[in-house]
Amino acid sequence: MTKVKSLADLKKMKETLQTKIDIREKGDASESLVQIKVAMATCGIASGAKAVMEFLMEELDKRGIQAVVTQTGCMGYCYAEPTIEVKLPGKEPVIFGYVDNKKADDIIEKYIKNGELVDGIIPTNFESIDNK
Amino acid sequence: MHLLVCGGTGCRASSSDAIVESLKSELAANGLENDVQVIMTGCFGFCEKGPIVKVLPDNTFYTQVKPEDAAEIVREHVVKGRKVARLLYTDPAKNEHVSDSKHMGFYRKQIRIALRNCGFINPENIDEYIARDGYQAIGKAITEMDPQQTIDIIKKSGLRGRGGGGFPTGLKWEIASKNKADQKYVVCNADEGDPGAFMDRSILEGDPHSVIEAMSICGYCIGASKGLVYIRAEYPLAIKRLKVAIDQAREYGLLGNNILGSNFSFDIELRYGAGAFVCGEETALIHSMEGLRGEPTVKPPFPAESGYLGKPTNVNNVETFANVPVIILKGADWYSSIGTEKSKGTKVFALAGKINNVGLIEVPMGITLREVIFEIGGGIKNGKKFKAVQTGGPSGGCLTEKHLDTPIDFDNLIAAGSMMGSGGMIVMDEDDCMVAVAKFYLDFTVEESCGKCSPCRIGNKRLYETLEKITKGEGTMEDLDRLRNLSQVIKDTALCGLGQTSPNPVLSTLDNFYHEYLAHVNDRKCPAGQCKSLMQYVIDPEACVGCTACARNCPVNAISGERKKPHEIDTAICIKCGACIEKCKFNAISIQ
Amino acid sequence: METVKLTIDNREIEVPKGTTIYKAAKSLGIDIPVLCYMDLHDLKVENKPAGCRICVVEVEGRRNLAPSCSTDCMNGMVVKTHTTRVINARRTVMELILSDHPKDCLTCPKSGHCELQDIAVRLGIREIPGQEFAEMSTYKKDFSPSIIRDVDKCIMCRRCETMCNDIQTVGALSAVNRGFMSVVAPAFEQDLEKSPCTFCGQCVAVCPTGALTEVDHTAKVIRALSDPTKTVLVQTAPAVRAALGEEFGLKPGTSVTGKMAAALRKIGFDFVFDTDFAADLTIMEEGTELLDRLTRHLNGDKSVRLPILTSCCPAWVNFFETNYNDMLDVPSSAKSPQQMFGAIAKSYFAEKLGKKRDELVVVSVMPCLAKKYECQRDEFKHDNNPDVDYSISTRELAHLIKSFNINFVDLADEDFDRPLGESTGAGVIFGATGGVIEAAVRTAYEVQTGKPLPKVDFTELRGMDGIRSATIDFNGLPINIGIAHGLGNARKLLDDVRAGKANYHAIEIMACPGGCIGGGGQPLHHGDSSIIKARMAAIYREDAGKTIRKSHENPYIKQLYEEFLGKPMSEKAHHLLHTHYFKKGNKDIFI
Amino acid sequence: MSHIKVELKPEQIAKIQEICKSFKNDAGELINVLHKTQETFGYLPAEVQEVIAANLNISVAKVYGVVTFYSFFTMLPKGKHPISVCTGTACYVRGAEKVLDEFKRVLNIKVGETTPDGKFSLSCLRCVGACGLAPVVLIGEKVYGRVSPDGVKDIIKEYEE
Repeated sequence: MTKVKSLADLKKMKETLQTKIDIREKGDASESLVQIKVAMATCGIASGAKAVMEFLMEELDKRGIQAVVTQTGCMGYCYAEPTIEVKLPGKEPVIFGYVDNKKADDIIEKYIKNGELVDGIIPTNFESIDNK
Repeated sequence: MHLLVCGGTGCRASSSDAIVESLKSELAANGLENDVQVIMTGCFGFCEKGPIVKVLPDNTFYTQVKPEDAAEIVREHVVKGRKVARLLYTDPAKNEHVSDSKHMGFYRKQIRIALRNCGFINPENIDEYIARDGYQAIGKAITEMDPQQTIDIIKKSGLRGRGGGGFPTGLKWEIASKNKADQKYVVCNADEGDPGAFMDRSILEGDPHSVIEAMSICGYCIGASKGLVYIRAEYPLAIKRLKVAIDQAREYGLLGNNILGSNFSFDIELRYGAGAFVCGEETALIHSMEGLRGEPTVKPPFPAESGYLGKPTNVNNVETFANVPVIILKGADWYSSIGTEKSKGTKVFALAGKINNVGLIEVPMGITLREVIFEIGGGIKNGKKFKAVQTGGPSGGCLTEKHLDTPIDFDNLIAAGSMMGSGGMIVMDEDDCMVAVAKFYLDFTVEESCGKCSPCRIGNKRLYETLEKITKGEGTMEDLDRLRNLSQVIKDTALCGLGQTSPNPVLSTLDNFYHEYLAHVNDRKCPAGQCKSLMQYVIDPEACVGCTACARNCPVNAISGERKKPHEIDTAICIKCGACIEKCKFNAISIQ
Repeated sequence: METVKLTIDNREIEVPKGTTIYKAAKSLGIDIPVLCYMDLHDLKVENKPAGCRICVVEVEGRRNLAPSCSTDCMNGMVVKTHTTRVINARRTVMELILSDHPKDCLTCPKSGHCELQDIAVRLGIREIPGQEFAEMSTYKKDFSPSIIRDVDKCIMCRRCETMCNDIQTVGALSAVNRGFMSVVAPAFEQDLEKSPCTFCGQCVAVCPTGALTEVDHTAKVIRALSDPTKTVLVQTAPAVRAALGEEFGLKPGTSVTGKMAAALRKIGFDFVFDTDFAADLTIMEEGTELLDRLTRHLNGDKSVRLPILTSCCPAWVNFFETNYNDMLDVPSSAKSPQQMFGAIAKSYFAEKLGKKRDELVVVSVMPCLAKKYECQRDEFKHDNNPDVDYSISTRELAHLIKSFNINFVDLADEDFDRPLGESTGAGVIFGATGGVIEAAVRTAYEVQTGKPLPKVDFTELRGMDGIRSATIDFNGLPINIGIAHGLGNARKLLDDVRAGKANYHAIEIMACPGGCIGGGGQPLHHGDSSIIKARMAAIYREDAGKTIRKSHENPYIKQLYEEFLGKPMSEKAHHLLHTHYFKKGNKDIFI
Repeated sequence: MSHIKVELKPEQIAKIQEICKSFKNDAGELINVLHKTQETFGYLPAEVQEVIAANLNISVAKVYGVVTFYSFFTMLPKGKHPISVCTGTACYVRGAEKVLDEFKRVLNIKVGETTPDGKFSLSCLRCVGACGLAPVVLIGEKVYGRVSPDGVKDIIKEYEE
């Protein structure tokens, strides 16, 4: 390992290293971050949930959105796989169905960035959003 | 996904090493070894519920995990994303699972500054420390500030020594910086000897780099190029992690010559304690580092003038140092916004005793004992009644009900007859005899007195003997007067901090629990039922069914009786061990 | 000089910065009691562990009481030395110390001279509360040939530790154990005899209590005196006469040679002789040895080791046998005066009396405790009969005089018996540091040069500096002399010699600070070095008052050589007056 | 401090010399030397202290003074299975004293002693930091948590072949 030669070096190094423990920083501050859960049971994976999850992680990072993407088991909406749950800070979680990469892109741009609702919200949860 | 496993001494004692291994092999069995990291961290603090496994990013906090639970965690949580409910913490008040530690009563009121990285990073990996802004404080100090400016930040932050005395840290550094010498030393006191306090060990085990960084900051401020950590030999894990950390820091050029391209050089060596509580006193510590008996000497001269090898030396304890890098980075104003007027920041306490949540906590100064004991600590074990809380270890005192709403800080604790000490906090319930508690602490002091000055060497022995006399039911009212006078004289005349505070447990119990002393002396009774000499085990013939369980379990065969007929205890033989009471299913045996 | 102003007991005082409260108070006539504190000013040693806490005082604004012995005066300080708080604390601490101290004062060898007793009296301690259930720290008693350690009486003042380590660098004693059981002891709490102890007795000399005392032989002496089959001879060392008077209330520095001789005769010694005679004899032998070695050295004999070291001091002999046993051929082989006296008494004088050696009992009165050990050494015995039977200290002689109902102060002066009681001024000055070498120079000069000395007093060899050196002109031949007193100083000098850094021809070493006048068997000076200086002055006064001041002019010495020994270093002299040294300790096998 | 007599073999002396040398025979390193030596020999008998003193050029009395000051150093060999009962405050209030009494009773030795067969030695220590498991007992490196007097016999049984 190279020696750290200056404060600037150190700061640069920090930037690189930070991603390694990002997941923990975010977990610790989960309340203030966007939390996305991807249903990754057999049904989800079969419908391409894994690709969606990778897309989400990559894109969120690219677009500078601090978010925690985790996998979860079957949410019980197998008919609408892949399903994801998005929880914005201070709001109730919303579940989206039939998420592919394009839909995921929509969700990021519209819901996550601006709070606008997009198609495909699974209704049971819609109410909870309404109540708010 | 990251799985953090507590690698503190307490959790390791409950085989957290094996948990790490099991988790790793389970992950490998599921082909996930590259996707999921298992990291052993420092102490999470919640020792009562250890071993702890934390799953990130969803911040799930598993308690009392056994190696055999690893399979389920991997299978259910990691693979399927389902939390393993039976391993979650149960809120005793609401009787429901809490998965995120932030919502647990134990953590809710904590602010973790000194412990900021404990249970968060892998202490054996410098990269993780750097990722958490590690070594930026020393970088900032040496590239952007001169020593006095750095000292000014510490002064302004209001940080006071966490080792017991509460001396302002910045002022201490300033004095050492002003004494001119060809060589100066920075010493980290890691000889934590207070029985029941283990925060320093936890910090060294969980975040050794923060101490290393702070020591070099101190070196920069006072003009020292050498640091020494005086650490208890009984802390093998902390020693190991510290050594690893020092090696890594050297490798990165964060210790050694010309740190970060500056002309500041600093390196650290370890010195081992060998089991002497008095070596927590700084002059004794210095003598011990010089290869001598750890006997304190009169101050002045203070170590800042003449310390290790006669050179100006600055001694701070581990927790004090752990606060320093954050203060430099976040600023004095940020730090001084936490805490009370004269005690800034947070304090780590080792919460133990008859309390539900034993563990290590870090709370802002000014929090009340009630919040600590009943909210963080989760109240008294087994629903018993709170009687006292002992703070400050053998140097502190026993506080009672009436002190529960006192905001905790250096000055309030002293005013209440106790002290902050290193931060031990032992909770006692109605079953604890306060005379016996005072005796317990004096037993410790007698054993740990260095023997140099007569009040401590002989006086504490006499205090102990008098307390013993009282717990045997042979005390007199003169003994109580004598206890008080002797205690005051010892406080007034002993050479060092150990002796000057050793009578505190006696004085505070005399002040707050005088009625218990009176009961022992006048009624020959121990109200808490703890003093053996004042108890008799008696079998109620009405309740005894003659099951013989007690007789079979009596280690000294003091119980006799025919089968199915009431038994009897021969009090002359009985050693009052209590085995019979535990075995009796009919509540027929009582203590009188 | 920077000064500070303060108030002590409502009196203002200005003292140099760095003055302790204790000393400032003393200059005001306020006598704060001290126990562990000891100031050996001339040795530049201050023992102030601040451990006893008897000397505490109240300082306004300070949380606790301050130990006055080790707290420096500060500007504006307000000190009170006798408030209720101070007096209560002082008394309570004293009660504590006494609660862990045996109560056998009446039979304690230190009774009457005990500093602990003095303070107990002064503070008016009348009872020790809680004594009935107070545990005492007890230890094994240790009886060595010279010193008795009864450390149940140790109060951890650490004075002995300071003397043994810092001054003498003997390293026999250290604080051991911790807490209530801590005490000063040799390694492994073994007996002193198994330690590197030299029996110099400096620990005994400073012990404030009865923890360290000498082995008392007075009873044996009394028994010998009452045995009609024995002829009892006594010899008294030079330093004894300069200090004995102190035990009878005379001013330090009062020479009591005549009274002492009278007292010894009253006690019933058959012959009252003087070790000074043997000191003159020592000069004859040692001086000759010096000249012999010197001449051979100057003639290019490489087998000769220089410098020659004096060997009169038995503690010093023990010290080099332990610490410099690679250099055992360096010290003079001459026996000490005590042993020379014994050897001559039990041969030459016994012949004169027509008695067998076991019919004689030789008693020595010495300022020294190591002499007790020395006279028991096997090489100083003949058929198990020692040349010197009993060695008693100056303090023991005082006890003896008192128990024989002798009013010492009023005694008329008497003289020693002949022949072994005649001495010169050279013999007398053996008692002070530098004296042996001065005496040797007086003789060696005249023997070597064949000329009379231009002046007898070599003031350049005198004084209290720990290490001194001087070059004496032996008629064109410069002789380099080194002097050390105190074993720590001896060590420094010897280390230089061992390293080849020192260029001395002769070195005098005395184990005790000041020489024999400061010996471990002398009346206790409690660290007051003005007493040692007064004794030194008395020694030189006595020398100046003598008509004969050079050993080789002592007529009885001449007679001894003529009648019995032949000449110095003769075979007979070698047999009777010289010895050899042994390796002690096992240090060398490990390094 | 009670102690036993041993005779050192030349290679043992050499080992101690080596340890001293690794600390530059510096008297200031005495405590480190003692640690290292005790780690090697298990205890510090008088003869070992003598060698250390000679090599560091300090008096044996000083070495002994240091050895007896620090509770970590011992002049007696420990048992094959050293038992340490934590008597820190947290353990004390959760009943460590009773556990200790039971060990003393069952093994029939006092604190600081070793059973005649050399199998067990008993000592107290102050806080291993496993206060959550109080009362705690260590046997060798193994930690036993939440020990009750009842459980003492079973624990000892584990070590009896």
